[in-house]
Amino acid sequence: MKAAVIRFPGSNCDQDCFYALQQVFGVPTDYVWHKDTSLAGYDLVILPGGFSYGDYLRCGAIARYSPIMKAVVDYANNGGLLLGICNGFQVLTESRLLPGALVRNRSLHFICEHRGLRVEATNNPFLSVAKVGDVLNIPIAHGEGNYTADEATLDELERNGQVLLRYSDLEGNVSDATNPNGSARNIAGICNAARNVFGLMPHPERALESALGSEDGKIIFQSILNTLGVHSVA
Amino acid sequence: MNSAVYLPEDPAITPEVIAKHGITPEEYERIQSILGRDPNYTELGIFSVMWSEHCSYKNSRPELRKFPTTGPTVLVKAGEENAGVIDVGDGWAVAFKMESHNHPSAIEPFQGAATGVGGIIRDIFTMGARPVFNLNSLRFGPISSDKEQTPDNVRHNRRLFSGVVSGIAHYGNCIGIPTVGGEVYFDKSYEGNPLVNVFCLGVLKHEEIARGAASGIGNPVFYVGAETGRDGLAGAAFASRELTEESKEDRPAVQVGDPFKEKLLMEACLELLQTDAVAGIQDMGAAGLTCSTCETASRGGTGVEIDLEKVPKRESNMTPYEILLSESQERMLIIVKKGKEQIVKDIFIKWDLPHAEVGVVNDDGMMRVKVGDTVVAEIPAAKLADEAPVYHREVKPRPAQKPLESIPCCDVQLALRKLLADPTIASKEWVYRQYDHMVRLGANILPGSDAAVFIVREANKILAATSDCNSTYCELDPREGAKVAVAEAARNLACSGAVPLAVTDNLNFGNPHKPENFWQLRECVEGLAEGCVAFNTPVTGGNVSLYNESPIAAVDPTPTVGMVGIIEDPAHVTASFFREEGDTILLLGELGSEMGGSHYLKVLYDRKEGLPPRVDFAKEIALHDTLRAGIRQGLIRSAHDCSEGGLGVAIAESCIGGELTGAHIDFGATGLQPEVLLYNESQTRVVVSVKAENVAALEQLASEYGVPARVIGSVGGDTLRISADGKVWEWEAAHLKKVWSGAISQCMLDARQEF
Amino acid sequence: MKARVTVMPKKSVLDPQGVAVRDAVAQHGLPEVTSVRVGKFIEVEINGLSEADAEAKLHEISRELLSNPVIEDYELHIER
Amino acid sequence: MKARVTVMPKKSVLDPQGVAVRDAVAQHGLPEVTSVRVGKFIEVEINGLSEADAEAKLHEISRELLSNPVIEDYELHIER
Ligand SMILES: Nc1ncnc2c1ncn2[C@@H]1O[C@H](COP(=O)(O)OP(=O)(O)O)[C@@H](O)[C@H]1O
Ligand SMILES: [Mg+2]
Repeated sequence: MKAAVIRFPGSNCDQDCFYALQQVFGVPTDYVWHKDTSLAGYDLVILPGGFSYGDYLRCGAIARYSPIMKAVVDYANNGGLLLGICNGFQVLTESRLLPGALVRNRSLHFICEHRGLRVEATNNPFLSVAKVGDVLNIPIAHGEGNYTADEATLDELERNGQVLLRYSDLEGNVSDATNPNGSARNIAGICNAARNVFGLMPHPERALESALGSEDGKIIFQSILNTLGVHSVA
Repeated sequence: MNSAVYLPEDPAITPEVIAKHGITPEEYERIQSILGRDPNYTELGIFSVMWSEHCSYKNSRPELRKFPTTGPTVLVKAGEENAGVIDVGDGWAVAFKMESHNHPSAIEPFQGAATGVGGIIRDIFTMGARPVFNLNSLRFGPISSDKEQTPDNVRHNRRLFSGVVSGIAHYGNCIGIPTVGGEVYFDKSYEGNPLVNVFCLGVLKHEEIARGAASGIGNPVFYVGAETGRDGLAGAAFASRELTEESKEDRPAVQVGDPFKEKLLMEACLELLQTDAVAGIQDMGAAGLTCSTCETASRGGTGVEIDLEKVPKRESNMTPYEILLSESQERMLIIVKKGKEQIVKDIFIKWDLPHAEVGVVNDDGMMRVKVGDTVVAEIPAAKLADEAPVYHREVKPRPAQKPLESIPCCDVQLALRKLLADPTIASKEWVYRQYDHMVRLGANILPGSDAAVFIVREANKILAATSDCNSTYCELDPREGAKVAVAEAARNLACSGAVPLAVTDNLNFGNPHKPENFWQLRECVEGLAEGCVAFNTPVTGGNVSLYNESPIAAVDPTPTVGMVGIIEDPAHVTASFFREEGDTILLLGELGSEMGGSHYLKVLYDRKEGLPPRVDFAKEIALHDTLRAGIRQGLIRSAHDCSEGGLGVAIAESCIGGELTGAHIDFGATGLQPEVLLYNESQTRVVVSVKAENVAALEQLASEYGVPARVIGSVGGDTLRISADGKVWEWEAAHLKKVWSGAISQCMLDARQEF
Repeated sequence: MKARVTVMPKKSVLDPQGVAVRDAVAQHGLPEVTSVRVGKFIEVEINGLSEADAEAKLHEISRELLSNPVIEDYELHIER
Repeated sequence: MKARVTVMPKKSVLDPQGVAVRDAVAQHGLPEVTSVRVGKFIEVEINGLSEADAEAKLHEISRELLSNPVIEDYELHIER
């Protein structure tokens, strides 16, 4: 298999995602420049975190119109596995590949810390090796991760099992106190109806070894690799 | 050749104009003799910034020569280039440096701090190093108030604090360089004149070291990065004056940072440096285009000629004076090898960055500035860059502090809570939670421990870094205080399992024309130098910031020390928090008794007095060697040094800083007044925890190094319980944690936020 | 030619900045404040395009780029 | 009573957001754009205060809270 990490100007978790795939999981990985126009031959595409175009205007708003995004949309519409992390999630909502939007944290502060995430659904390629109710310890680092959508959209997401992760404590309790940023219904990550596009604010690539405080991010990468039928080394 | 024109639209050079540029009559004569004529207005401006303290170190240079700067690991020495470079083994090296942005932050905290971060990052990637982490050392006036009504000054301090932290977060987070550690102090002396010192470390291979010299006659000179505007006109000169009420008025346009542009610039420059197209590279920091052209020419022993018509500009009708002195951010000067211009253009086009060929390296030693065919400035580059006047300022010692006569008694129980709730001691989570400290997958020990520990992936090295300075001690005895700053930094590294490598420093002092201020500077420099020799940590560079005065007085002398060390084995990485119930707690070092300059006196009695603690370097080194040996042998599970608030605070922090736990401590009979026992700040002491079965081995090890070691208790329970001399005190651990972790956010609830 | 685009959070959408600013304003001696909403004000200058052409184009850009219709509304004013 | 406060970066001060948006607008089919500046638009609703009292107070709040006078200018409009 082959993976692609898209580099927008201002992406800054691109190297971390590359390291995760190539070094930790042994997956052949390419950087794909935002001015490129093709994603032919890739089995997994990651939109990494960072501040694409400085996050000016709105996070992800300008990146949405990068030349590569047409290829990203086609790739997703053809069922390709697409993972948007943090700023990548924001690009996905701005591109309407995922519903809703991400607005300022209710504290107005950037927040960087480890967080509990309760697994809400596993019938998807991104959490297939987890169990519903499992709690993943994965860090967040964002200023605008406050997920918002209208009630009808939220209800539909819930009904379809598209809410994949919710902010919780490490025991799996979900409440306002475990909500770091004000996200509607504590939502930390969602997928599309076809279940091939996953956006999440937390950074699984930062939770791949105990020296960094957690290995729980492996669950997500491992699920993806299993789905693709790859037996990785990690 | 003496041909620079006098532009009719320029103001005439009168004594007032000269004085307004901060140039003394003697300095003016020196300018005349260098030029062999009167300078024109543009040239006067050039001299004024190049000969400001900020660029020339004219007041501090003789003092800086006292620092040790050499050693087997030093690849690039202090002062040689934009930052020093230190060997870390296997062909890898690190470049690091600290820089201040005090005055800009006083005027506009958010942008002032942000552009400070941008500046130090440019210094590092200019060396060819990829920046991998940042630290910051911040000082403000008090942010807590007991009264119902928050006084205006406290409100203002909070606003500065909040703005500075947001600014650092804004820039560092956006560019994707983790901010992994630092320090924050609150003290009245910083009211109106906060200190914002920022540190950046980058990594590179030995052969990748880039130079800032304009070498190769005929090589083209490129300008890359942001367009030039009228930003921060003559900011270097501004930084070299006292802050007054008027300085708010005569402020030039505040520089606004664009971390997005800097990210692109950094990637483009690092990509370019991987080619062989670059002969020299220099960032445009203070004094912008002026400083970068004459410094590169001076280092290369060449001249540089540039045409201002070709400089990318943001605003129209800018005069040569304005273009040359502008401090617009995110710009670099690159000397390109002739024939390789296309490589440069291709890379900057790829990254969508402005770039222009603006000049050429020549052999006549002149910095020549033209507008089209008209020469608007022509100055011998080496003389401008290196022959700034040097002043040996008058010094006048301040009367020595008297030893304290007695220590007031208090409610010991309450005192610990008050100390933990003091913003200087309290958890800095409110701060570092706003910084992305995890990007680049390096944060091995998260902020909150004694030193930051960072895995540098590209080099497969583990580094530890810390910044320290107890300025209260420096105020009471600048020499001893500076020695403590170095010792504390080295101790923080040792606690983490690291061997110190080198130091960068930031000297923050008041107006050097006041002999007492200059005495403080000299004493601190000599103290730092002594410490750096003792710990074998050469000074690789730093920054001097003078004129830090509020309307009332100079800031407390603050020689901030940034120290970097290396940890050989991942298994040696050690944090400062207790880890497991049942572990035995030992104190390495004496019980101590020095209360001068202590936080106890400051927080509880508002007294800043007495003789600060003395450090004995031989004992200190023995302690660090014991710590490292104990860590290597797998004996020590946590190590936390005693600093502000003494043993009481150190033990409490070890309980509440990580996984919450209690501890039972019994000092037995000490004969000390309880306040002294718990809150004295004698140096050279560390609280460690070990598995019960390893106690004897550690005691044996300590005795080999001649370090006192005493078992003082064990980890566990819900309370911190301390007994000594027949008395017992007990605190609920969870409550202490609440007090300590919530103190700063409590103060900041009603602070104005950036939105 | 000059155009001004105001982009405001939709009434139905949470506006964390607005809430924070309202609280700050109330604290700052104006307790009578009932609501604050914070949006963007964007000034665009254009050269060498007929007003009619520009207007259509600007509506498109306001809708597709300058605002996010999921959470925001925009208003366009062209200065004549 | 309703007030609108427009807060814009001062002309002489760099507006990096404006530059980024200008480039994006140019790419988005409007190459004729020459400049963009991005500021804030703040709508404040107030209840039970005389207009005269509110106006003075609003000026103070605009200056001290809603804008940063070092780098921004504000304009206040009160809706009558
Ligand atoms: N401005 C800051 N930015 C990031 N981390 C900080 C900052 N200030 C303090 N910290 C972190 O908080 C912890 C405690 O700092 P400090 O009290 O200065 O420690 P010490 O007394 O051991 O030097 C350290 O890990 C430090 O890195
Ligand atoms: Mg310490």
